[in-house]
This record gives sequence, structure tokens and C-alpha cells, in this order.
Amino acid sequence: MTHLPTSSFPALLVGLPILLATLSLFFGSKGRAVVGLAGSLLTTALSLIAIAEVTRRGTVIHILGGWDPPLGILLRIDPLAAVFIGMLALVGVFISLYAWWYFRVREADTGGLPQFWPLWLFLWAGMNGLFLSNDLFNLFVTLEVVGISAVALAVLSGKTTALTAGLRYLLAAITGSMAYLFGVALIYGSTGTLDISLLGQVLEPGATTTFALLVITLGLMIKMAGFPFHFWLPPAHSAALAPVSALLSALVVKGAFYILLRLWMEVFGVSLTYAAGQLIGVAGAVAVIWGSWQAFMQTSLKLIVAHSSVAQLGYLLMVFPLLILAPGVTTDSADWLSPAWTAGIYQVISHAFAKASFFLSAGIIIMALGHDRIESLRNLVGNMRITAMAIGLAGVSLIGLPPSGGFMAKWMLLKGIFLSGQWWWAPVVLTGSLLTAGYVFMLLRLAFAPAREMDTFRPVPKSLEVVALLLAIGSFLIVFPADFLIQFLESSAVFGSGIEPIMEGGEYGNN
Amino acid sequence: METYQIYSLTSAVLFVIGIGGVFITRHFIKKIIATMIMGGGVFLSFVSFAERDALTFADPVPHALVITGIVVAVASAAFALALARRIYQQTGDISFSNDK
Amino acid sequence: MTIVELITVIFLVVGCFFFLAGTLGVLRFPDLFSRLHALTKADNLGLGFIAAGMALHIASPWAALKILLIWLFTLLASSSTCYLIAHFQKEQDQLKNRKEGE
Amino acid sequence: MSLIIDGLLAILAIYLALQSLLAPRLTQSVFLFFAFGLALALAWIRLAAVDVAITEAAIAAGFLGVLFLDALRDFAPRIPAKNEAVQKQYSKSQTKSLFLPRLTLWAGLGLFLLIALEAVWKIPEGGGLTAAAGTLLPESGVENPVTAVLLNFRAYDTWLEMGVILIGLLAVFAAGGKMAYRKPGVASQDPLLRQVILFFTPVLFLFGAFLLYIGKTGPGGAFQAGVLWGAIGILLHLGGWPFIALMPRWLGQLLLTVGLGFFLVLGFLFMAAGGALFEYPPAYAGILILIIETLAAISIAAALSAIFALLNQIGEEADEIESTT
Repeated sequence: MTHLPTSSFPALLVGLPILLATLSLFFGSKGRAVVGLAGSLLTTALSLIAIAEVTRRGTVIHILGGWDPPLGILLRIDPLAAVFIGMLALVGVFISLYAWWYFRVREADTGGLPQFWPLWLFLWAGMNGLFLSNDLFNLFVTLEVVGISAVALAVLSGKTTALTAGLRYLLAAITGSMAYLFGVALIYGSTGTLDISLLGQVLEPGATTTFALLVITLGLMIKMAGFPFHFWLPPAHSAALAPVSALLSALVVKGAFYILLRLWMEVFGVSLTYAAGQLIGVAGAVAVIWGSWQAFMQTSLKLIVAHSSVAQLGYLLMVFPLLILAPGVTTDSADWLSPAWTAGIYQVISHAFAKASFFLSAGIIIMALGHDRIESLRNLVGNMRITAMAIGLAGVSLIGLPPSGGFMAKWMLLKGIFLSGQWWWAPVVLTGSLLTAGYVFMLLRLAFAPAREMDTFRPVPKSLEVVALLLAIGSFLIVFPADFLIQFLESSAVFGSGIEPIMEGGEYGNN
Repeated sequence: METYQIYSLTSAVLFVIGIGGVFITRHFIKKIIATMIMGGGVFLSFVSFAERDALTFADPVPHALVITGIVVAVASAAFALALARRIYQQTGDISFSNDK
Repeated sequence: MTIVELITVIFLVVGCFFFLAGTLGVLRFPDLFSRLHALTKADNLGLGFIAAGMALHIASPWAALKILLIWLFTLLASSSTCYLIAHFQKEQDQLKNRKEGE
Repeated sequence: MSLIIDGLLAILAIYLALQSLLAPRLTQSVFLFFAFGLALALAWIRLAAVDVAITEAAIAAGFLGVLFLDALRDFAPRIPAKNEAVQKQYSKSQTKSLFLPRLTLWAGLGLFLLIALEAVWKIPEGGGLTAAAGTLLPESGVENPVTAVLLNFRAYDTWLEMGVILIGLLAVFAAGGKMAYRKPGVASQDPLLRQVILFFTPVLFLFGAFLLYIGKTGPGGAFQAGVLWGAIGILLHLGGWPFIALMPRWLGQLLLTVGLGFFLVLGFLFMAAGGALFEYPPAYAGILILIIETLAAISIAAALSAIFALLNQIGEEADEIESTT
């Protein structure tokens, strides 16, 4: 991989936010907000320039310290990483704008939270580092940067529910990283390299590799709240402050998914079996049904949205069984790989926009009402037209109605499912959408219902509402550049690839 | 059996003790200790492989990784302790309630 | 076996004996003060013997000096911690007595 | 013979790990965990990982041990009545589990252990990177291969890790830690403790500096030195001189960030000059690494003592609430 063109952007994408985070520590609450917002805008601009560079030159790399792998660490932006960085930048900048106004209002009420901005910039840098890294151990370090700063953000409010949920989240995160790291130790011990590209060439199947795959998958599943390790997500995401909930749900969980996707497709091909793909698909399917049902049963807005995250992450796991081919099928003949990949990527992006918008809207409602019990959403349309619209649009994208990004994702997923002949996933997708429609329309029905008792809506800055609405609109706009996006992604080596598993019951069969 | 194998087998045992402990124990502090035991197991496996791959000196890369890992683990454990103590201070709880 | 080696072995054995005695004391003695006594006195003596034995064994003046320093620092640390723990216990006891007296 | 020693050490480590989770009283757990850390440190020595042994003893057993001990003030209070209530709550929640789920759990764990053991037993010889590191060692600017990996070959990891320490501190702040002046405690009035602190402060400083310098050629380096210097901060804090809280704000922030910041700015400078991030000219690598390590050690020391001070403060507030109610 070292023959690819080098570029400074990978180093800058991690270095700049950390530099600004460090700098912001020298300021008081107000100064930190200024540096933080400026840092977010700069990082977004930098991300977009970096992506432009990738569209021009293809995959670019950065060999840190000038030491080639396997001894050194290599950062690379391929189209897949570029898309994730772009998603992070676009959603991140809106969340930053929202946070700017949100904390100004909050500061007037209850005092500022000076830790938000440095932690958010550290988190951003960690996510960028995670998307860029090509080294298993470095991925662990970035996971920790992301994990600790994410939990720290989640407990910012200092309320008991947030602290308890935060500790649960943190313990899950540490357990997940340690499980991941054990897998890394075994991989290093059996190959002597940590570089993902090299590992793809040298890793041999065996009991050790299979176990490493197991613990790494386990660790990342805990981190991305995949079923049955979703228990920490709803309390943590619903108890956090609105901008934090948005970035945790929309962005942070995608980091672990990204690593899982990369490692399964680029490293562990030799050890994967058809059954492994089906198994993780089942976990995803249960998550879709269970999460949607739980969301349907909740009575407070943020808990609905948080449980809906469990379900939406389930769809991501359902991509895996499509990418691991049945014995005897070759990658060339599998015409469902491209739709499946498209479904995964679109699910990641559209969920990021829609969920961020949903959580930010919930924050606006809490700000206006002082609570988020859904029965008080009556006559939301009359009081806060923009927020009601944002919730409606985000909800439509989550359900997957056309012409939203969510529709694109679910449509492509169904297309992949039917082309591959794995029809048994289709009812899950449809049931999930139906349940999602259930809770979204329940919210909308309330929003349009005439007010019964007089819940007073306190005035909320229009700018907050506009940001939430823009994100919701964004989850629709992402459909338009679809052709360009897929074409761009197809220039990446990993996009559209599938695993031809070793024969079942072979020497290193399914154990 | 070689020296490194004693320790790599130990590392697997410690890892499983730790991961079991995280789920089985109730007290916050014990859960934190369990994650650190897990970490101890992971680091031991790294270092045992380093000893196996020694030439004139042991493989320095796992040693460096373990030093990094220990510091990272301690940072997260310190944060976990802070959370646990805050929760105890606010509610008097020493474990997660099961009603969720 | 040279004389030096013989002395080293004797020192190490004696050192281990004191450690054993100290550990036994910590486990068996009834109250904090006597336990502290066993821990700090016997163990430090044991460590001293082992340090002396190792210093003889290594036979390099610099290394011997380092070993001596290790022993001295341990002595300092353990005696001051012993004092602090004992002091704290005494204060607690006095508090308790006063409360009972009231 | 040596296999027997290793075997005993392994059994000891496993026993201590199990016991620290099973011990009925929290105090026992914490002390057994201490012992577990020291057993691991011995294991590192047996595996010729002296750098790791020092780090383990200093950070994992030492620093973390101090944090745990400090936490015992909350969780294992000396006032018996409260303790009983806590114990009751604890044992009540323990009896809730059912037989069948437990059996499945233990069976699952047993199976997991078996495949884990098989995985490490059957591990192929990967060969490691010893040879690669050995060949490039002369270009790294230092002679200790571990320092070369930490500060040069994989400097990026180390840099991010220093970020993690800083994030850890911010996180403790976020959890509600407040940097406040500790009341001048009993400790500072005790003449002996005063003398001990006065004596150990320069000794620890010297020893840290020694470890820092020796890291170039032998076991030691920024992390070990940072922890020792951090111990100075902890000692002073406990002795009633909370110098971190007393320091001007900007100075505290400078100490905390100088390691991370300098590391990065230097990296950017060399990148601007046409290299990669963290690529040093071989001729200056040695001296640059020493400067980076010194500043890193300062930042680590500041962060660790601040983390301790914050956690200690949480306990202090709890004590106050207790005494007022």
C-alpha cells in the first residue's frame, strides 16, 4: 500500500482538532465556545478539501514518522474512509452550530459547561483517526479516545440518571476495547504485523484466527450496541444533553461499525463462514424488531429516539449476511454485492442525518417544555412549526419512505436480499419499517392534535430549530448525488467486495 | 512447554476471569477491577509473544503497545472510579439496580 | 563453593526466615499495633539480609550501592507509614474512648 | 526449575485475580488487586519486559492503587452502621439471580475459556518485529528499542495516548470534579509527615529525572518518570499543599498541555518542512526525543496528580455531606 500517493491531509485531519482542543483549554467558558465552533468549522472545511483531494487523486496515504509498516503506522483515506469523514464533518458541523446556541441559552439558565467543546473536538479527532487508521493497535487507541470522550460528554449534565447510564456505558466500552485488544494480541502473535493491508495477505485460518475474530467482533458489537449488547445505549443516549445525544447516536456508534466492516471484509475473509454472516444478520434482525418495538412502547421522546437507534443499527448488521457468500457462489456472479454495500453506506449516512435531527428536535422540545413526555407534544405544529417539520422529515427518513436517504438504504437492502435469494430477511426489514412508521406517526398524530391542557411552550431560538430542520432536509438531499457517490465508492478496493468463505466442515470449518 | 506458553495460557485465563467478572460482579469497584484484570490478561499475552519472538532482545513492539495500553486502561479506570464515586455520593448506590 | 557464595546463601536464607516470620506475624497477631510491628521490623530485617546477600553476590560497588539505597528507602517509607498508620489508629481509639466516656 | 517458578507465578496471578473478585469485603478486593498488579509486574520481569514492569508497578499497581484506596473512603466507610446497610443492600441484590441462567452463564464462560486456551495454545509463530526494530534502531536516535518504538516508530500512538490522559482528566472534570482548595488537613500539621514529604519530594524528582534520562539506553522513559513526578503532586496534595489548585490557571493548563502540544507542533513543523508527521531528522532524533519525553513526563505528572486531586475532592465532599447530615 506504500506505493500510493502521499498527502498531508490524514495527519492534519487528526492533528488540527486536537491542536484546537488543546488550545481551547486555555480559555474560559465563553472563549472555549468560540475556539470550539471555529475549530468545528475549520475541521469541516479541512475534511471537505481532503475529500476533494481523494476524488482527484484516488486513495492517499500518510506514512507516520516515515517508517513503513509493519513497524510504522500508516494512515490512508480511501473513498470509503472519505465518505465516513464527510458524513462526520457535515453532521458534526450542524451539531456544533446547534451546540453553540444551545449552550448560550443554557448558560443563561444554569451556567455553562466548559468541558463540552474540548471533549467534542477530541472526539472528532478520534473519529477521524479511526476512519483513517490502517493499524489494528492504533484503532484501539482511537477507539479509546472516542470512547472516553463520548462517555465524558454523556455525563456532562451531572444528573444521577446520566451518571449511572454513563458508568454503564463506560464499563461496556472498556470491556469492548479489551476484548478487541485481545484479538489484536492474538493476531499480532500469529502474524507479526498490525497493518490491515498486510494482514489481508498473510493471515492464515486456524483456531487462533477464529478466536481472534470472535473476540474482536464481540468487542466491536459491544461498542456499537449490537444486539444483545445494546443494553447500555438507550439510557446513555437518552440521558445526555441534546447535542451530545445527537452526536453519540448519529456518529459515535458508527465508528465501531466501520471497524467491524473493514476488518471483516479486509482481514478476516479467511476465517469467515456463511454461518457467521447469518448469525450476525440474526443479531441485526432481532435488534431491528426489538428496538423498534421498544421505541413504540416508550412514553418519552428521547427514549423513543434512543431505542430507535438500536433498531437502525440492526439494519447495518443485516448487511453482513449478504456480503458473505454461500459456498459455491463466486464474487463475480454475486450481483447483489453493490446494492448491499450501497444499502450499508446509505443507512449509515441517512441515519446520521435523521437521528441527529431527531435528537436535536427533542432537545428543542425539552427546552421549550422542560420535559419530553410525548403527551405534551399536542399542538406542536401550532407552537413550533419548524421543529414539527424536522421531526416529520427525520421520521420519514427513518421509516424509509421515498424520496429520503432512508428509503434508498432500505430499498437497496431489499434489492440485495432478493437478488441474493436470502428472502428470509425481507419480512424483518418490512416489519421494522412498519413499527418505525408506528411510532413516528404516533408522534405526528400528537403533533397535529389540538391542544387539550395548556402546556406553555417557552420561546426557543429559531436558529436551533433551523439547524434541526436542515439536518432533516439533509437526510433527503443525500439521495441526489447517489450516482456520483456510488461511482466514487466503487473506486475503493473494498466497496463491492464479498467474502467467498472456506468450505463448511473443512479443516478449519465453523468452530 | 516453554516459558511463554505458561504465560500466554495464563493470559487467556485472566482474560476470561475478567470478562466473566464484569458481567457477574455487582459492585461498581469490582466491575472496574474486573476490567483491569481483563486488561492484565491481554497485556500478558502481548508480552508473552514478545518473549517468544526474542532475538538479542525481546520484541520491543508489544512492550511499547502494552505500556500504551496500560496507561490508556488506567485513564479509563480513573474516570470510571470518578463516576462510581459520584453516583454513590448522589444516591448511595453501589451497584446498578436491576429494574431496568 | 567459595566463601562469598556461602555467605550469600546464608544471608538469603536468614532473610527469607525473617520475611516468613513477619508474614506469619501479620496473619496471626491479634491487633493492629503488633501486626505493624511484625510487618515493619521483621520484614525490613529480612529485606536487609537479602539486600546484603545480593550485594555480595553481584560484587560491583555501584550495584551494591543501588541495593543499599533500595533498602534505605524501604526503611524510610515503611517506618514513616508505620508511624502514620499507628498514629491514625491511636487517634481513632481516643475518639472512640471519648465517645464511650460521654 | 525456572518453569516451576513461572508456573507458581502464573497460579499466583490467577488466584489473586479470582480472589480479588470473590473476596467478600471490598477492602480485601482492593488489596488483592494490588497484589495482583505486583504479581503481574514480576511476570513482566520474568518475560524480560522491564519497561513494562516499571510501568505496571508505577501506574497500574501504584497510581491506580492509590485511586482505589482513596475510593475505599466512600465505599468501605469506617462508620459501621452505614457499612452494614451497604452490605445488606449488596447481599440482597446478590441473591436475586436464578439457578438456570447462572448455570448457562458458567457453562458459557467455561466453553469460552476452553476455546481461548486452544487459541493461545495453537498460535502460529508470527516472528514479531524484533528483527525489523533491530535493523532500524540505529536510525531512531535512542538505544533502548522500547523507547525507539514508543517515541519514534510508533510515536503517533504515544501521542494519541497522551491525548487520552488529558481526555481522562477532562472526563473526571465532566463527572463533576471540581478543583478546589483542600482544607489544610491533619497531615500537614504532623511534623513527621512533613519531614517525610520534604525528604521524598526531591528524591522522587531526582529518581524521575534519572528514569527519564536512562530511558534512552535502558528501561525507563517518559511514562515511568511522569508517574513518579505525579507522585510528588499526590504527596504534596495529601500533605496539605495542593499546589495544582494553588497554581495560576494558565500555568496549570500549560503544564497539562505542553507535552501533547509540543509533540504535535514539532510534528507539524517537520511536516511543513516536507516530511511526514513525527518524522525527525536522524541526526537530531536523540535530543528531540529527550525534549519530547521531558515535556511529556511533565504533562503526565500534572494530569495524574490533578486526577488524584479531583477524585480526592469528590471523597472530601462526600465526607462533608456526611458530617452535615
